[in-house]
Amino acid sequence: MEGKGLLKELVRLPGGREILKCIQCGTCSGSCPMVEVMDYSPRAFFALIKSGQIKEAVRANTYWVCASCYFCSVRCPRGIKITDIMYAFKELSVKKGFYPKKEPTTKLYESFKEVIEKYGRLSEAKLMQRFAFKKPLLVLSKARLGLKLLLKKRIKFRVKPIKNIEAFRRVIQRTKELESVP
Amino acid sequence: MNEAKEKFEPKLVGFLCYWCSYTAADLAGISRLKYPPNIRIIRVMCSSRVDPVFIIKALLDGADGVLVAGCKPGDCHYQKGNYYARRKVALTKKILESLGLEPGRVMLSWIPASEAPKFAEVVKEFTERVRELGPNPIKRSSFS
Amino acid sequence: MKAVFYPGCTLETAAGYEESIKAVNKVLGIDLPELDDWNCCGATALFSVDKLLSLVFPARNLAKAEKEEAKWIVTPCNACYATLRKVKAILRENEALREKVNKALSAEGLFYRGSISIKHLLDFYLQSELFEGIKERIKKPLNGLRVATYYGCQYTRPITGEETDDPEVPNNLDRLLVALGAEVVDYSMKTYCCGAAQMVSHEKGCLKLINRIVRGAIKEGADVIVAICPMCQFNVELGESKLGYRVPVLYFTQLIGLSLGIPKKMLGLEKLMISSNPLLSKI
Amino acid sequence: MGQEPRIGVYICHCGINIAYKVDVEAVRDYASTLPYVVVARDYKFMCSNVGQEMIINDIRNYQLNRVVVASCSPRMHEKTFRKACEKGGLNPYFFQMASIREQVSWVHEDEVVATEKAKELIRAAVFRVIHHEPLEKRYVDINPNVLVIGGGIAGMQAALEIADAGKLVYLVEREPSIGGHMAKFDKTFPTLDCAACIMTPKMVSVGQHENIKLLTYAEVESVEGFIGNFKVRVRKKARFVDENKCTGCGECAKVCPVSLPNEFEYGMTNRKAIYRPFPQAVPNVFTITKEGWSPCRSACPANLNAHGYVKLAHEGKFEDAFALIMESVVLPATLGRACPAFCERECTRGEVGGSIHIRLIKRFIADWYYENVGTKPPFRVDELKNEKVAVVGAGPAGLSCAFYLAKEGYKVVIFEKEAEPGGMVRYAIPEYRVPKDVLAKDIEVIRNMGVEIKTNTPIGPDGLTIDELFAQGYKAIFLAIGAWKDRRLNVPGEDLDGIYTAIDFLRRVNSGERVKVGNKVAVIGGGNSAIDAARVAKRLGADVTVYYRRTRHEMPAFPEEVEAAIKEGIKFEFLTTPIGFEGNGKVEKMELIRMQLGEPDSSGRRRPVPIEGSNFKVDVDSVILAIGQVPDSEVFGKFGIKLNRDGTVYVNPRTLETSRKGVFAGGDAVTGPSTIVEAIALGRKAAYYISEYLKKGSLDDVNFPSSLPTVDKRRVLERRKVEVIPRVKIKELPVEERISNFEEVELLLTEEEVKKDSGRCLDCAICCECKQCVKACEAKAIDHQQKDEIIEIEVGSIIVATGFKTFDPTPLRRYGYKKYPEVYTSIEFERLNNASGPTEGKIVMKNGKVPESVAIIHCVGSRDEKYHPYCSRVCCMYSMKYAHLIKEKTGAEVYEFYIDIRSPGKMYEEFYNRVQEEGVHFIRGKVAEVTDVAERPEEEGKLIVVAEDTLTGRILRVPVDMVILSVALEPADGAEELARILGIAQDKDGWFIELHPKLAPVSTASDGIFLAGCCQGPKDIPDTVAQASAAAAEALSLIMRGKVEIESATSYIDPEICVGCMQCKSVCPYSAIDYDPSLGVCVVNEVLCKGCGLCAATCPNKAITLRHFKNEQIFSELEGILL
Repeated sequence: MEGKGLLKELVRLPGGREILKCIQCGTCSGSCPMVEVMDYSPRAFFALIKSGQIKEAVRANTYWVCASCYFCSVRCPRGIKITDIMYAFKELSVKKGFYPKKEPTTKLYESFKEVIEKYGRLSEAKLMQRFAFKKPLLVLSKARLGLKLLLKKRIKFRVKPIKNIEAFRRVIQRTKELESVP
Repeated sequence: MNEAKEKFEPKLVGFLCYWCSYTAADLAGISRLKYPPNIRIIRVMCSSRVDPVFIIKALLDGADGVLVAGCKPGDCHYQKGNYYARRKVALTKKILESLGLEPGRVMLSWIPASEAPKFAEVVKEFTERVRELGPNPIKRSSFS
Repeated sequence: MKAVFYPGCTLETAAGYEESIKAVNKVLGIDLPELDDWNCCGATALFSVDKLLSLVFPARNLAKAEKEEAKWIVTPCNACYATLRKVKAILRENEALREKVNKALSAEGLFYRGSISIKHLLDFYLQSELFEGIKERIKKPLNGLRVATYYGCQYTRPITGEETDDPEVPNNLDRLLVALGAEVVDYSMKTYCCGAAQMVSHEKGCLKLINRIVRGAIKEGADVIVAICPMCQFNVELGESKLGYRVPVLYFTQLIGLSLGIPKKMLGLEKLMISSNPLLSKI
Repeated sequence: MGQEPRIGVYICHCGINIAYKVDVEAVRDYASTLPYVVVARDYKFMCSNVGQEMIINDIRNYQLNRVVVASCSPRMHEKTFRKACEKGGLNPYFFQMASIREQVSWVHEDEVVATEKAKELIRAAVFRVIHHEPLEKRYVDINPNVLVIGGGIAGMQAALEIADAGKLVYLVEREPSIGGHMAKFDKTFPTLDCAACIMTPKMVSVGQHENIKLLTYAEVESVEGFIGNFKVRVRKKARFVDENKCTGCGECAKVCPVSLPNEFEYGMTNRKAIYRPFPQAVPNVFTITKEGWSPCRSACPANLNAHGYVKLAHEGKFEDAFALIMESVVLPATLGRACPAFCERECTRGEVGGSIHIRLIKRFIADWYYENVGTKPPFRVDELKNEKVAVVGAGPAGLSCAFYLAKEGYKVVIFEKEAEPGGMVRYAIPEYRVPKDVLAKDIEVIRNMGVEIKTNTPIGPDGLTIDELFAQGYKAIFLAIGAWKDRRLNVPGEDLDGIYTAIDFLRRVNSGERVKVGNKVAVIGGGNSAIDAARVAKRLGADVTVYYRRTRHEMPAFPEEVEAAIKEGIKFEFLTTPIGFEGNGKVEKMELIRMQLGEPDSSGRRRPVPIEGSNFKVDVDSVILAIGQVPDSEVFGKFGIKLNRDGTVYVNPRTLETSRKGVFAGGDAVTGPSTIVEAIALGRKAAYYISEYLKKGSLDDVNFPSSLPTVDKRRVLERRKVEVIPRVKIKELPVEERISNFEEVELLLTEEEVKKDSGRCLDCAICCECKQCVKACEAKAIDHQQKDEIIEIEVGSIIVATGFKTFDPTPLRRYGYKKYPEVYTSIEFERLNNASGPTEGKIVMKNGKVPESVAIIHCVGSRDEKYHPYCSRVCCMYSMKYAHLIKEKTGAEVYEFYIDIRSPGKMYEEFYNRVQEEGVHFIRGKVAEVTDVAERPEEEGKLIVVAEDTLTGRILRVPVDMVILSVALEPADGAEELARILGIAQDKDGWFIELHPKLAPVSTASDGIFLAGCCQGPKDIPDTVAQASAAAAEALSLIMRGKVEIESATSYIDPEICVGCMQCKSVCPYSAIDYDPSLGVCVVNEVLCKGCGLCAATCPNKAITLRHFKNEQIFSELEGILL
């Protein structure tokens, strides 16, 4: 996937053009709760893009670990909607399939999607079960907590799908069709 | 017809007083504000110079709308010319009605020298308003 | 003025949030029917992986609420609140997307007009008449209780124009608790992120966040941290137990309940992982 | 039209400014096809010499007689091209300009549309110029005086330049002193020379320069006229100090009891209500901050200055406080006990801890005075006069009137029918509220003022008559006979024994008579006398019930009195009224009927209506009727004094004159039963008018000194953070003790309590008019009556130098300004560091300790789209200046958090290097937040500055003791208003716009108005001063020219057509049109005509033409557009 081409695409993303306004002040990074687990801080991430190192940028986990607290967006002196751009990146990377394989969040989100598409609602239990297939160790480490919650009656294993699950699935189906047409 | 209305680009004449509104127009340029190109500005020293005859002549010659703009009440460079302008425009609107022309084709506005954005706003608003009204009937008839 | 309740998926497993809401509404005589057949809003996760679907899911709920002729859709969860607001904003700005979404919804015979407005449960209680109602019915004012108001990040953010409070230093919850007689501490971490879903994949990083959230409360000598969102409450409480803190984390509705003199059983306090007894004895 | 037009058209590219949107070649080709156009050209810069030469040559070579240039705005270059035409030998008015830059290329996106519009505008110009006519030039003389607005470094510099050139300068500064921001600085970058050393001498020479008229504490209100001749109105705000007399000694400030946050020190210290911003102020005079009257004072019927004496009491100056009280009221000790204290109801403190005990403080002051000073009046008689004045009635109104007349020096005699003076206070108010000896002292003071009181001397049938009084040489008479006649119920049995009227009852008790009331006493009524009667009866050992026909809500009695009554065990029966009394000889039973409230009556209270058949009877031993009183005034009716239907005396409400000349009236006699303080107020008012009457004989244009507007409580509470302080608790006699005797119920406040409670005063009006300053001022410079004055000045040019203000970072909550005490703005730090500042230049924290580490945060409010997108230009440099000073003075670690260091300027980069070498930490990263939540031990108790070091990508948490926010510069307050007044433009950020960024950097679009300093945009001191000199030069060159060419476009009236209707004459704003009776037509005086064209548009016969804006010229322009 060619960098320059992608940059054009990025700029076309909603709010994407704003990336070019960045003055690299670092307010975003200083405000970011997840910065410590990021390969590149949000600012550095933008720097990569502005300097054309797109491939390096998209390989970073930066946008995946964004917890979307929007602190950066609120504080950015250039008024850049950083969080939204992070979302755009996630979506793009899924579409293009170049997201960092080692990043567990991607798996978690996939499982999440599967669960709600199946039941219409989320169940932490089901989510964890599915997530377990993808990241067994990580989930195992949470077992003790699960037990504790169970004792507090705060886990339900049985989930019943929403009433109109059929209609709901139709909606999903229709959506997918709509997505396929550009 | 509807199509036509979509496309209709009204032709507007603006009589601007040199001290406030004309300056505001200049400032709009300096600040690179964008507004519809439909307006053509004619400079007068004071809005009070705008004789009802000017407005009527403009409409007879086929203008779709006429804007008269002067200093804010109290700020007239010639003390209170803008008050006279207000009366003259009001009077003109009456005449137009009797001629069967929409008075909405004439607009009076106070635009201080420092308020370029207001000038741009007024032009936008007025252009839209006249676009709604459609082409000046006199012109239409003269063409049919 | 009809309002429908949108619980969100996490409510039923949240520690006594649902119970306390029900109990409080009962005492206040509030009728807040649950939105029929609602579905998950998709939250942060879905937005990340599937744009259109992430618009359709929330839109379905909004459309359903509109169909029930509700004026407000009220949610107790920041994530739902943020997602619904955000989607509403996006669909307001972007006509093309709105059409697409409605095409999808038409599969279920639904249509989203955009007439509905979105309220967080906190703001719902703060409407003057309800707020007055609460004040009048206070039986056990929370005098002497020092509370840290933890709003979480998504109550005032992102900025879509529908928020009711300052994005960095909100005040609504403070107002409510002061009215209940509590002493609200000057808490610096009001809107600091708890790490949300990242708790699963990046626990270490998130515990750091929880640490400062709790320290901030302890520094001001707070007896309790008050949350307005299941995710926040869950993460902070969980984080505390991992970090070895013992500051109870209650839902604001549980405190309203206590001040209205509702027995703790009915407020689901026993479901908390950190016992609330110390502060109960303080009141 | 003269000879055949030959037109040259010139299209300017303006570099690319026009060319990038307008296809200039196409436009040129089009222009050449227009009628009479001989030559059409386009060129890069028509305004350049080459461009102008082009025109001049064409005029010669092609015998052009008309020229059109399509380029920028006529404001920009019309003059230039007219000159060119002139050089070419063409009358400059044969020129027309089309603005295709400001009106086309800069404002429209689409090239095609723009090009078309350009063509049309040029066509219009061509059509118009065809009809142009030659006009001869007109000049006006330049008024050589200059107005400079703003007394900062820019304004001072400009003023001095011009003044030194021998021209007169008016320098208007709205603050009390000139100096502006620079006067607040200690050192200046990059040279670190001391600002004061530069400023002080400059300020002094401005203050002393014979060519500079300094108008400080003044603001420009309006500007009229044109270049060369501006008429300016300046409002000189009242400073309540005579600038010429004040010596700046500062004695006044020492004694001023009011302190408030000092604006000059940004609230880091306090100043007094009378103040001088800083010691080196110019002019070196004091100013009083007076915001009106405090609510307490406005609330008082006598406008007694409660604020003033409360402050004095706080200072322990009880004697002065007593004097201040006596300036407005008499009987202070009485009022201190029996006044309803309207003041306390309005006290702003009421909302934050309970109102101040104003009444009790007054009581303390009076009691203290009588105990420690005695009963000598607190001030001397002004000067003795011969006239005698008679006062009838020694009640509060009479005593008050007498006292103030005596003070004026008149000989006053009071005629009192009773055995003792004091009126109702003496005879109707019970001992337990106002002990007799207290009243006696109050009256003693009045006697000592020289007032003679003749008791047992009624006026009327069994005494002197009004005429006799006049006959005895009294020049004026004041009637204060009060309202002593009790209303009656007019129901059966009202004359039985044991039925008293309240006044009669109270009078007898107060005269020491042992009145037998028996056991069960019924009091009828709900007014104060009803409550008094009830409480007295209670003290006579009776079981008392008050019957009132309305509800407690409507009771006219003072709530606190009712409270006390209830406490003392008095019962109340509401909505009942007696309809008859039974008993043989002596009353035994009372029949009552229940009432219900109906529609509101004239008094606004709901009228009670009887409920049929609700009658019932009660046993009573005696009944006291307290249903109101009226004046006992018939006799005066006989003396030819007009009375009202209710028996009150008719007076002129303004002057209190009765229908009979020389006779005045006041008190209850005029108002009906009222309060003591209202009576006293009328007494003083009467004294004023009587005195004026005796001096002038007529009162037509005499008016009682007017009051000041009341200060708005909201504003008071917003001024600064007010914490709630509860009022001092008052002690009362325990109920059981009270009801057994007539001891005073309310006990005194102690001196400590008085000082404590008065300390809670919020100084609503700021200046409390306690007059301590007047007393302290040897130079007699203080004048509390001073008013704003309007000064009209005429100048030829104006220099605007209104400077900037600093950005308030409070909205940027993340930096904790106002939350953490150790977070300062840059300007606050300037003061902190200033040798004459709050810490004498010591850089210390609020706790007095020296900081070990300081963080300086750049770009706070600058380069931020949410606040100011622009760079404020000076912050980097002053931040580094701070870094240097902090290192030098404290040796602390200094961290500069910057985005980009901007040090463009002579020796600036060098300064940057120097500071770097001094070991200052430069961290490239905008600070995300400042917090006090520690995560590591070393952070405990510090402020933690969180930012990304963008050069290493690391997130830093830097613990520091002090944080300085380098805040943005913004336009000064009122810039918008001034722009409107002057007709100059502001850019989107509010800075004033120069005519041209390169060619005319200090001129504005309004000829004769120039800019200097930061009002045009953020800049440092060197640039400011340079610009100021430039502006001065512009003004001077204008003056040197002596005259300036103005529009030759004037009106002309064609006598052939004019019918002399004179409508033009009536509308002309400059009265430039006269009627010539000999010809029966109107004529324009061209010297006065300013060419607005109003007359031309007005003339019904179209006899008037405005030159250069003639109808056919405008019409053809129209045709050109609409073709």
